[in-house]
Amino acid sequence: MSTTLEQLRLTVNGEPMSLARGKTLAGLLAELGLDMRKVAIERNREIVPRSTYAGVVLEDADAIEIVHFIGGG
Amino acid sequence: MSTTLEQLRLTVNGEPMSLARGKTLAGLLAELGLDMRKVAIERNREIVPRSTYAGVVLEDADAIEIVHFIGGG
Amino acid sequence: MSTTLEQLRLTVNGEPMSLARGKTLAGLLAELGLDMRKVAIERNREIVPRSTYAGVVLEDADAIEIVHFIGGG
Amino acid sequence: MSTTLEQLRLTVNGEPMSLARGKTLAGLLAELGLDMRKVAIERNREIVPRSTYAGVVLEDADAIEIVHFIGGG
Amino acid sequence: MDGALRSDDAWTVAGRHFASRLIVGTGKYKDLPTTAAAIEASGTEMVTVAVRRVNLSDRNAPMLQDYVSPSRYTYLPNTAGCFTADEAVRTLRLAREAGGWNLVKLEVLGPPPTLYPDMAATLLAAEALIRDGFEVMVYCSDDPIAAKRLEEMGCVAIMPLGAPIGSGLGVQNPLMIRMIIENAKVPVLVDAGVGTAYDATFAMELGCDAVLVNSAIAMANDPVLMARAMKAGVEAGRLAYRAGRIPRRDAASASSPMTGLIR
Amino acid sequence: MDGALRSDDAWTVAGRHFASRLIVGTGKYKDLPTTAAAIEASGTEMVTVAVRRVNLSDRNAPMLQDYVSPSRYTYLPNTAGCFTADEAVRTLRLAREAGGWNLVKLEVLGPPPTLYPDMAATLLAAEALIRDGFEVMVYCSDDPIAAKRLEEMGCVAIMPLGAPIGSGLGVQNPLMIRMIIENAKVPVLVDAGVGTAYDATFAMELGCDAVLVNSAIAMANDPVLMARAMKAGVEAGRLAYRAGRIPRRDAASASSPMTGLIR
Amino acid sequence: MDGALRSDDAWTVAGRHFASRLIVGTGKYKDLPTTAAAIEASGTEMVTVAVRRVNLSDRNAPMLQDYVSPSRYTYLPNTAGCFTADEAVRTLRLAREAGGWNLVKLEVLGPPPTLYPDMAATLLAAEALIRDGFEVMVYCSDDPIAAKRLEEMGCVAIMPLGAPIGSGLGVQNPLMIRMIIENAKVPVLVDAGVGTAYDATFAMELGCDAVLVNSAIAMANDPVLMARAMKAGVEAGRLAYRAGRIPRRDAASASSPMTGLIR
Amino acid sequence: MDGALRSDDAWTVAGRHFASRLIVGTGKYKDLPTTAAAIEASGTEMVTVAVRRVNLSDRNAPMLQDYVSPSRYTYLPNTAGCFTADEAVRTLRLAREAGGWNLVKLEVLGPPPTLYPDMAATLLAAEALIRDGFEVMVYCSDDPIAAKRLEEMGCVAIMPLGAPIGSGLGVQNPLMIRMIIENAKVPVLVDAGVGTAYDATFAMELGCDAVLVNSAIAMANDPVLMARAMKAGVEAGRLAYRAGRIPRRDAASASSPMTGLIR
Repeated sequence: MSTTLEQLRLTVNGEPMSLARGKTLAGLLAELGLDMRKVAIERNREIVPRSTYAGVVLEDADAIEIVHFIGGG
Repeated sequence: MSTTLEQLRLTVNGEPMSLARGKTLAGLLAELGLDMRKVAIERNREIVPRSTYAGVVLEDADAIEIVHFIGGG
Repeated sequence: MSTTLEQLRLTVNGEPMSLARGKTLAGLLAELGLDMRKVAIERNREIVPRSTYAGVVLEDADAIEIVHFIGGG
Repeated sequence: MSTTLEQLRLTVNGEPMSLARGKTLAGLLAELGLDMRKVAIERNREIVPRSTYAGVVLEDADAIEIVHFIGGG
Repeated sequence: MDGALRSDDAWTVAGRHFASRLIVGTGKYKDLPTTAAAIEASGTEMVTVAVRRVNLSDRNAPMLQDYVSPSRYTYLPNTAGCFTADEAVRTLRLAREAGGWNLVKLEVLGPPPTLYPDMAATLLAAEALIRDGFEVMVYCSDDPIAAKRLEEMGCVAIMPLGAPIGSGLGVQNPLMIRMIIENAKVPVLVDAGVGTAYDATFAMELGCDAVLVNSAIAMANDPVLMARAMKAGVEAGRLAYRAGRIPRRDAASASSPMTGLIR
Repeated sequence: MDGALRSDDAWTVAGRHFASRLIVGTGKYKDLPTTAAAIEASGTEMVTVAVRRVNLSDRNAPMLQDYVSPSRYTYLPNTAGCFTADEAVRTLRLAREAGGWNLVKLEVLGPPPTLYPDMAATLLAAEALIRDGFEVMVYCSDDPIAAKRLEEMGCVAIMPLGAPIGSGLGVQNPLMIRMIIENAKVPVLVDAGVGTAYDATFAMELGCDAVLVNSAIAMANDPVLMARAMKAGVEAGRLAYRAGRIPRRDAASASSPMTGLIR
Repeated sequence: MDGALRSDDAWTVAGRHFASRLIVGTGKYKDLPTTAAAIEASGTEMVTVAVRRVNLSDRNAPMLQDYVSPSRYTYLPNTAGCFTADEAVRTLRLAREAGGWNLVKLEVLGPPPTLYPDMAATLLAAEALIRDGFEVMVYCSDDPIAAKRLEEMGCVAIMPLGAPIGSGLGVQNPLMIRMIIENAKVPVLVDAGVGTAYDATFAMELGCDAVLVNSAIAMANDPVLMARAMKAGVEAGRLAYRAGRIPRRDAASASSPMTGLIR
Repeated sequence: MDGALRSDDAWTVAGRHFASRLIVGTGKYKDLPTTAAAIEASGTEMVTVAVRRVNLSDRNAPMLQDYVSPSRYTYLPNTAGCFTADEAVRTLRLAREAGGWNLVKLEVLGPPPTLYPDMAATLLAAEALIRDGFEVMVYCSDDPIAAKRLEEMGCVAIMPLGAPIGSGLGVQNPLMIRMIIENAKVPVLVDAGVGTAYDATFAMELGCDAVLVNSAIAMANDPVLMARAMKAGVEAGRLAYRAGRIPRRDAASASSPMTGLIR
């Protein structure tokens, strides 16, 4: 997507992404269309408690991992 | 049991036995206290149909086999 | 091979064959180039002792089996 | 064995032993009737090269291990 | 699961249909109540029985029928103790009169310590019994040629031994059992040798139509629990046979995807 | 039988009670509906799951939870794909946040073709996970000394491989599995190698507390039938273990009495 | 070792003594020179041979005798291809005339895929051959009762199959082979099924008097090396049988003393 | 055959060449003369020995060297009785001084009843011994990853157990032994568990470079005969491995041609 100076650059699941400044984790999940009850999130290698998603504002260069459960043995 | 000339001598399941003359297979089973629905009888190596027990009069030297089902593999 | 009235017809190992009359088993082996010490012969289902090959004169319709040992388990 | 002030006290293969002062490892082996070519010796946890047995004088409180090869899997 | 099996996976011998693929022998139990409880727990519908003289010296001795109802379970009379065709025919004629049917188990055993089926005598007895109108389920060796001959002469089920009777060793020669199965048009049952549940599961996975078990249940520390184990084991083996197992491989393959890992 | 098992034979790991002794992996199925159907048929109460990145390019992809409800089945997150203690801890912290519990399966695999457990790395990772508050069920080799060490450091279940993952070869070294069981105070499960129902029955008869199966169900021709087979096979093995099998004997013993024969 | 064996451990069949306990079949080799080299390497003293029509269309074809001397090796003519007593007698009468002796191998095979011995036909043929003066070494199933019958009718050696001919599966049912051995007064040989050296070693450790091998040598990548392997394997098995192996134990016992350790 | 083997099939460990692929342990014999006779009969060139305190209370006790000459047989000192790296290094330094070489066998055993190798301690001790200049032949579990690690750290031979020491059970997990062999660049020997000749033959056919045997010979009824059996068994297995066995098939194939039959 095109980006502007106002946007912040971060990485989500290894992919570079640009977002409007001020966006929270909850907002990111909403934008990605993900159900927060089915995922877990790591921000810069730190677990982010689900209860805090709405309060966590993303910053430049954040490395976000969004994971869920899949079939495994 | 003591025997008299009036009695007939036969073998039941390999054991010698004396009975009053005129006794039928049905009578023998009754005397032995056996339920005719649970046994099968051979008289002198011939199968005796259950339906005929009441009519079959025992004779001297009859060899009777009375069998039933027991546990087996 | 072409045959004449003078020849006799017989079967050797299931194959029809014509030979000059008067030929013996020894002669047949010689003609076939077979070493008599390495074979056994049946003539009309009867074993022919090796020692008698020279004396056995072949006749019309003889059924000859010439066998030897081969590899087997 | 009875001991005197002149004697030194040491341990050989875990057993206390008293010897005349000045005795060498070679002397100890001789006294024990052991063939030096068939053993190895540790003195206070240090290997003693076989070539030096004649020169090594035993001292008080030495802990000597004399080992050899035995049957093993 | 029974319901399911009943509806979707019955087997048939001599025109009779059975949901349970476990046949249970009634010998060797410590008493008749235990026999009854174990057979109940096994879920079986067919039990083997022997034919013997009534004991005249103890006429009030309880009888098998009082504990294992012939109206509930198909009695399969055997020829245990018979060593000739005549004895087998004579014994089973009595059984037929006592029980009223002609589905029977032929077994002609050799001497200890093997009690191995005497196949020469078995072939003769099978012929005589079939001539006499019996439907013969035949205990036999794991010889595929003899098995075929028994089938061709009209036996309604082939029952090769897995191992010597009562040995508890399980199927000793699975290849031969499988070859008998592949070559048979009538039901094939493993009879004799099953020692525990997985022997039954294993036999069923070879493709047997059913398994016959006696000693392994009767002589177990807890016959009722073992009867339940055999019921489940036979069902497991049958289901696995139908499901089609994965091939054996000498190398590993991961169960979880190796993609999408966090970095 | 479930009812019975539930009441009379549950097992316990980390304080949780389970009636089913079959744990099922959720990997390798052809699709999620099949996964759901097989797990339903297996009667399991615990399933293993992997933790992976959400696929951002296909946000509407169906999710495992939509088919296998975490509220109905205990999710057992594994560390598949982790090769160090750090990776394992990081992955399972995410799992804990996603799932809300700390019962986990640790597996640190070596390279193909064996994918054999890397025991040195496994010991380190187990220590780190326990320190971090996880309750660790650990996949390991059939080494009785390493198994004891894992138990002593606090693992809540020992899960030796029966054979290489996905090989379907069944328990290759029953003696070692039995020695691990005899020496353990925590549950012992056979994990990896089960290929068909009788492998599961066999493992349970060795005395395992439970069995973990994935490929054998997921890759069977009919996963749902095989799931039923595994359910029955595990029950059969457990029941037989409790029942106490007859000893193996190299000689036969007759099933029918040799007395009372007609003459 | 031969010297040793020759002097201290020969075996005897029909009055003939042999130091080597390996009988080798001469079929299936890629050519006669290989046949000769393998038989030489095997150390055998007896070889099986078949009787067939001379090929009249190729009269100069090399003959077995030119490569495997009947004066050096005892020829054991077989009845391969015979399916009746008549055929067997007729074939072996020819063999007797060709070879001049009457020690023979009777085999009456059933159809593929098992080629299992047809025991009914085998019993009839054995009777006819013995009546005709032959000394019969008989190929048979692993049925201990049939084996005893063959011995009682006068067969000089009993040769049960280990597994189907050419299968290379080794002895499939060691218990039955052992029971045949324990019950026999004539030599018992495992014939058919040996696939490699340890199969032969295993058979000999069961107590067989000798082993007959053909396909495993003839079809090996290197028949001569495999012939040497079989020679050694048979010797190993015989020696171990005589030596008396240690019992199998489910626990360990140290090989080195635990006393006298340094401290 | 020795001559042949010597010339065409030696193996090498730590730069030393050996024609015999059998290593024999010297423990557990009833006396030293029997030890000497069995080792002589085994044809071995390398024997394992333990290091222990001289018995001061019986100074004239015969010594192993007087019966098994170190000049004729390569002594392989072991670390039996050592449970730490320090003990192993200390013991083998003494062995090096006593024997004058540095080829050694490392074994660190766990407690009874398994006496299973303690792999964690073994890895530490191997490292210490290699640092100290020893050439280490290492007794280990059948863990292919640990085996590779031991090789990478410089062990000159990997010696996985076939089964618990002295159990006589033979190779319990052939798949793992084979995977270790396929993955190794140094010699792999089966150590521990061999119970009789065919166990040795079997191990060699898996592709082992050699086999180490102690109890099976020392505790046999006749140790000298069993030593000969092991010699032949190891040769048989090696030859068969080189010869390339026929594949296992589940169907039969005739050994004699079916053409040329008389009619």
